[in-house]
Amino acid sequence: MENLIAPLIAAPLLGAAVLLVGGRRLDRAGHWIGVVLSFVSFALGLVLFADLLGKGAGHRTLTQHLFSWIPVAGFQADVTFRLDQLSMTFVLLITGVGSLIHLYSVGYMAHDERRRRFFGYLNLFLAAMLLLVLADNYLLLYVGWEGVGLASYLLIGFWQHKPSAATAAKKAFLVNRVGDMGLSIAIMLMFTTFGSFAFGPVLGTHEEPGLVGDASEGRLTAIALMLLLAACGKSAQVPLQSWLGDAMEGPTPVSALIHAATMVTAGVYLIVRSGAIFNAAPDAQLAVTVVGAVTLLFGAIVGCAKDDIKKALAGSTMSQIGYMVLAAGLGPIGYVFAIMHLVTHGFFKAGLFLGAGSVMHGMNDEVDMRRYGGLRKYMPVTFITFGLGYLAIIGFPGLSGFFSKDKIIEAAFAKGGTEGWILGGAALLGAAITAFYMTRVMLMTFFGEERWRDAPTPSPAEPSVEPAAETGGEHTEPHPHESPKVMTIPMIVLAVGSVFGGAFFSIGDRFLNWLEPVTGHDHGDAPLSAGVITGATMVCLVVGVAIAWAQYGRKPVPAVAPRGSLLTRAARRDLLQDDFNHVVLVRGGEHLTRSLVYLDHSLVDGVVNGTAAGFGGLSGRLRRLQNGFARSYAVSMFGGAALLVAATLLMRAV
Amino acid sequence: MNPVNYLYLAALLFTIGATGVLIRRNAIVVFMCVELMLNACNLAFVAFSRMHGNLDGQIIAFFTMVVAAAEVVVGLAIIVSLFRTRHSASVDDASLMKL
Amino acid sequence: MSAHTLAAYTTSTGEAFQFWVLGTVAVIGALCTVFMKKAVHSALCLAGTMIVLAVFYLANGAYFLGIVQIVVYTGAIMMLFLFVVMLVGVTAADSLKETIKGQRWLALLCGIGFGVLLLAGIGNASLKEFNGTGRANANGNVEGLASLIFTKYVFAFEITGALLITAAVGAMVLTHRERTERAKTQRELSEQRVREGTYIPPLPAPGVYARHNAVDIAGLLPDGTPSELTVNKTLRARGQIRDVSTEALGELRALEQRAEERLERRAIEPETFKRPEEASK
Amino acid sequence: MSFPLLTATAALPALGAVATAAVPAAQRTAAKWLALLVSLATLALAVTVLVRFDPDGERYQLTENHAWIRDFGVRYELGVDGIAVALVALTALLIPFIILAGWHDADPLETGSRRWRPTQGFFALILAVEAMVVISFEATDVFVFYIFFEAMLIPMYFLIGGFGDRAHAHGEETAATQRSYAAVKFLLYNLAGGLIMLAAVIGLYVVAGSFSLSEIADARANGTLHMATSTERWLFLGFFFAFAVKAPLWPLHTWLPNAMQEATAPVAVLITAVVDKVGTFAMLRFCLQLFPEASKWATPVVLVLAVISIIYGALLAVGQRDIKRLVAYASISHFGFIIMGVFAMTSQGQSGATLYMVNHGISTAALMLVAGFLISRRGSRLIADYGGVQKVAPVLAGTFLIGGLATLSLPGLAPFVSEFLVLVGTFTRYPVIGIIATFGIVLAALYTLVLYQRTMTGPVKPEVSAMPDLRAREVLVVAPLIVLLIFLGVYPKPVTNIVDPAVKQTLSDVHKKDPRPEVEAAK
Repeated sequence: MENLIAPLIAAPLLGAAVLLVGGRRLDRAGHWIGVVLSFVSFALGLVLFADLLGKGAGHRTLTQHLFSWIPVAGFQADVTFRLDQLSMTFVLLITGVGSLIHLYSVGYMAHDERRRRFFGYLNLFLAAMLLLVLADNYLLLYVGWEGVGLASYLLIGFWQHKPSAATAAKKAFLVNRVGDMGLSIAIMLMFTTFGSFAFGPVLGTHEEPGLVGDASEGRLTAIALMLLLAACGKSAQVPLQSWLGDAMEGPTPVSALIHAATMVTAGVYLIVRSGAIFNAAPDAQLAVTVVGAVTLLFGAIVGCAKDDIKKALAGSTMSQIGYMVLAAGLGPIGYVFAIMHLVTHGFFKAGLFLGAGSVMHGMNDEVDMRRYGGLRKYMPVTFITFGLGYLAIIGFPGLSGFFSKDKIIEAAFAKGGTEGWILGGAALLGAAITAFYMTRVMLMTFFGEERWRDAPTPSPAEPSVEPAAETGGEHTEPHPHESPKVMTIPMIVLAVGSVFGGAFFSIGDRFLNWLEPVTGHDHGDAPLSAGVITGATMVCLVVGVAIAWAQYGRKPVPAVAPRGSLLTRAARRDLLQDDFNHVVLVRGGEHLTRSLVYLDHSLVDGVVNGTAAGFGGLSGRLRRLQNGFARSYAVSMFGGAALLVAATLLMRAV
Repeated sequence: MNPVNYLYLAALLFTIGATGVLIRRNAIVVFMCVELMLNACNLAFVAFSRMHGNLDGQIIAFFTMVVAAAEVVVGLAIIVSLFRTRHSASVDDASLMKL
Repeated sequence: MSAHTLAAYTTSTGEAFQFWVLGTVAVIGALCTVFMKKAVHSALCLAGTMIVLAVFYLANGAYFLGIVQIVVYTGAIMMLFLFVVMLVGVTAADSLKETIKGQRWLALLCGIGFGVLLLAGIGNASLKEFNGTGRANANGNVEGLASLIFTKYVFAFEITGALLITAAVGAMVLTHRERTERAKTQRELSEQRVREGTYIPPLPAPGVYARHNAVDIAGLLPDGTPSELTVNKTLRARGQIRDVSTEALGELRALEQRAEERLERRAIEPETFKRPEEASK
Repeated sequence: MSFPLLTATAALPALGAVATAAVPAAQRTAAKWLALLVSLATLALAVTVLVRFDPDGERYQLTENHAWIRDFGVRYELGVDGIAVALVALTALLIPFIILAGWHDADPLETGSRRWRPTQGFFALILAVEAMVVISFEATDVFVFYIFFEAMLIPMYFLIGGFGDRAHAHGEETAATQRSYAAVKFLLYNLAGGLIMLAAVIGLYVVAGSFSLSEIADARANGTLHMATSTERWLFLGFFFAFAVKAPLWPLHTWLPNAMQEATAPVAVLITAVVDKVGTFAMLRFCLQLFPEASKWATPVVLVLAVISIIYGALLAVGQRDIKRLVAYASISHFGFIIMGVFAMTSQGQSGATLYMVNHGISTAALMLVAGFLISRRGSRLIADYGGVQKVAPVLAGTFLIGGLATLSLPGLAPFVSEFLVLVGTFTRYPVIGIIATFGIVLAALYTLVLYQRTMTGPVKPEVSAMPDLRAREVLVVAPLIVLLIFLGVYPKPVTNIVDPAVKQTLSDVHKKDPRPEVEAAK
């Protein structure tokens, strides 16, 4: 049965290879190849899932050893796959949501002449992401880790003819590279500490502990912090979050799949997977929670200020992942809920993005929400699915977001102590803000008067992302319409998921029991009862919605963004953190390199050329002595003779 | 008087001759100075032969004269032909090999 | 002075006197050789020095060498020099002013340094033992030399002969100019002259239109200017031309004035034809 | 005695060079084909060597040993260990691609420019270089090695100085002057190194009384030959300097950018992928084997220099405006990694370094050759002159991207394996240096992606709008390299198997053991 793991990865990989190498002759059928192959791997995932369910809770781990990858002396890296409950969860999420989004893309990218390549990249991403979650050791995971980075680079920059897209792609890759640095250092540390970096030996299983126990806490903290750095890069956590907003330059399905549902959650996976290490390094855990909490608020605030619908959603993604990281930082109390929120978030956030894509599809690729409004009667399906996703994410009781997020807030309080209160408070506040900005998005898009009627041209401030906007200045009056079936069906499915997912998981602690063997779990002692917390959450939610309604529901929304308060303006610019990067890193780096280039030319090379010039000049001087007059030669001869005599006399004297 | 004085004289003449070689431009005069140097040497040789009481020194001086004669003959011939071609007997003009 | 007295460590006062007098002469001669402006004078000074040296040879008991010095050197070689000076030197009256920068100072420096060194060397050389040529010259200096030359140095001697022959032949080869093309006929020469625009008629004799008819006085042209053509080339080269044309010109001008006053007519401009020497230059 | 396989591997290209040069001027194409066939035949020979070589056998295999100059005890002594075999194979593998890529580089200009040397010379010189490189990999006699190590410079000099890019940004004249400047710089730099090495070689002979690597190494090992510490250090420095110039190591690197910038892309590949490897290889073989103590003594300094090279090269690559210069500085950074691996004195480090030599050869070849194709199309080396190429020539852009990704050592491509091994190997013994070097990863991504973005993406520049995509010949050049990159990235075992035993030997020469994991050490 474990032999099915490799095909699981191989299928999309094959697709990528075929589509990218195949050339133009595949242009017509290419996208369907991609879709089929992703569904194939989804099917394989389901089969394996069934197989796992058939086993006892303790033995739900399949490993498949393919071949020895890098065998050098003590350094043994194998290509081995490990399928346990955790990775199984991810496999289903990835392949499931992935397949849906493949399907959606067929419609969305219908008019792009490079659609074949797009699906090639998507398949490549699937393969890499599966490799990431199925790897049995950190080095192999690293391969997948960078693989998804590459795929995201290619997809963000898919419309390469746009400088903004190319830049965004580059930025994403670079920021991720910083994270990858953390990961590779972590691996090196593991190797020097444990002499291995495979999950089995290092982390151990729930019955027999791994090598982690033997290592010093300081060393473990170092490893954990490096892993956290990696997670920050991939999951767009502060301080490495800056790339996610720009990543919205990519086509919307990409934003849905990679930058909302799957890839950005890889960081959470890494932390949860390395739980054993984090459990042994409380300081690192604290750092994780802090990062999570900060990002949670950061993303939420940014989300409030953006008028670009995708960027607003990106902000929300950031903050939702903040929730997950926060939960993961709480240790065994939170691991399960982190993953659970990850899955539910995968549903509703993907749904929301697809909805946004569908809206843009119908709106001439307009992304500025101030140019939307009153769309609910033009695109009902989109409205409904998007609405359900909205309710889910703000944690409307009964929907999936409610369950998962509520659990996380409880867990945060349950951490105990002042930090418990702080974290819990942050989480609550985050819930309120979430409610606010999501409502804002909802209202600005689907309610209010139709601001697109008198929209002259796409505002230069928010350049629209999609390719049709490339057709220059002339702007046709948008006539909103519902998207084709191939796009709406995935949205519907995801909506269903986001409605019932949470309930399905939580009732009877299904998800908890499923994951517990891998991640371990313990109920922290919350200072407040679950009921109180839930109530508080509800209150926050209502407050948030109310404020949003007061601002965007009652009053008409101005078609041009008002100047706004200082905070708003800062938030529009990602809280100035990009400007910081620009000034410090980019400018500084440019100056550094420029001065270095100058130094290399003038100093290092100058020494060499200087020596050469010196010799040239010297020989020029010496040449003067040869003036061609026999008599001056005679003088030198005579002088020489005199010297000889002197020498002989001296010799005699001494 | 100490006959070593002959040697001093020889040295003096030799030096004078050498200096002459260096400062005169006229090839013929240069030649004369060379002859002067040779003669100085001869004087030294003769004085030596007297000191050592054998005639070898004189023999050497004799050979020197012969060689000097040959040298003068050839040298002057060279000067003449040089003068014919370049209408000048200045050693400074014979600098064709200068870059 | 006899051979026995020479054996003594110190020499006779007579020789001392002779040395100091003639030595001074020799040095002066050498210095003149170097510093005389004209090659001929240098040659003569050198000849003097050589004769002095010949005397010293004799004084040192090298009778044969002394004679040879006089005969060969001063007699043959120096005369050879003089011939060459005649062939060449007339135009080669070179100035003593130096053309190469710093050459003279360097030369003097080296010279003095070298001299001082030599003298010092001789000074502290231990030349105490001093056995004269008495025994060596016991049976005649010439015989002594001969016995050495034809025994010990015979090869060198033979080779010297070869050297001399070679030198003679070499000198001939160098100096003898092979005529490559046939000699020009009178006609061709005259035609060439015309073509080159050199002075065509025969050269005027010196002293024409002059107060004197001496060789070294240039004749005057109708306008009273002296014509160098009339003086021997060599004299010209040596610059040994006496010029009397100035007063002659003065008189001429006075005469012309008087002529004008009497005839009331303007002076005829002396027509200036192309000066031959200018043309030849 | 058996068939002298190693000699044949070197002799074949040498003869080929002579033959190619002898082809009459009229038959250009014939000369090209001849050169290509010879290089392929050499590849075949190299493969036989690879097959005949037994990783677990003797240290030096297929040895040949004949007296040469008896008076100095110079012996014509050849033999290969795992490292040498790998590099010989690499060389033999790359040359055909280089020849194929340079197919038209030496054709006479239509514009009757006299500066263009005849085709025969170009290919003959390339083969000559191959011969010399191969034999200097095989030589186990210091003197023989030295001779070819130096002789290599002559053909390289002519290759750099004689053949530049066809279309140059500013004028054939300036191009020629810059070329000759680069060539002379290359020659002088390497000669300087070589002379110092010569002194050291002589010194070694004086001390050891032999040139034979194995003899001296054995004598060192069993203590019959004892060197005074200072002597050993001086000799080590003499050798190391030459190799550091060749490698090149900061601050002796400045000849490389000029040379690679002015030479045609295939020649640039020849420099950085083949010739420079001799330097790093020689560090591993001669410095460490002959002077173990001195090597350990010098390790800290060398490591620092290596790290400087890594960061410095990467930073300068970021600052370049010229595509080829950029690649050159990237190579400097990579050589920093290799040297770091060699002197980390761990089996991961040194295996990684050896692997790195092979991978860097392939990846640079891929990137540089594609860059050459690009440059030959537009006739400019300046990054600023390009833009949006991806739109008009997708295949070219794709291969260029893959080459770039290899350069930034993306996991899944060959360079990643070696780079990570080097890093790990260094980290286990020198954590700080390892961490600093890791920054190189980020910088590598920076310069590669900036290059790709500026040239390939963005709006299409009018000058490149008519640019043709890769031709069949060019695809034939690049495709195998890319396949190789992917294969070695996924399954590097064939190489590591060959290399490891040799590395173990080298480690035992310097009396070093891998540090044990802390957990075990604690127990």
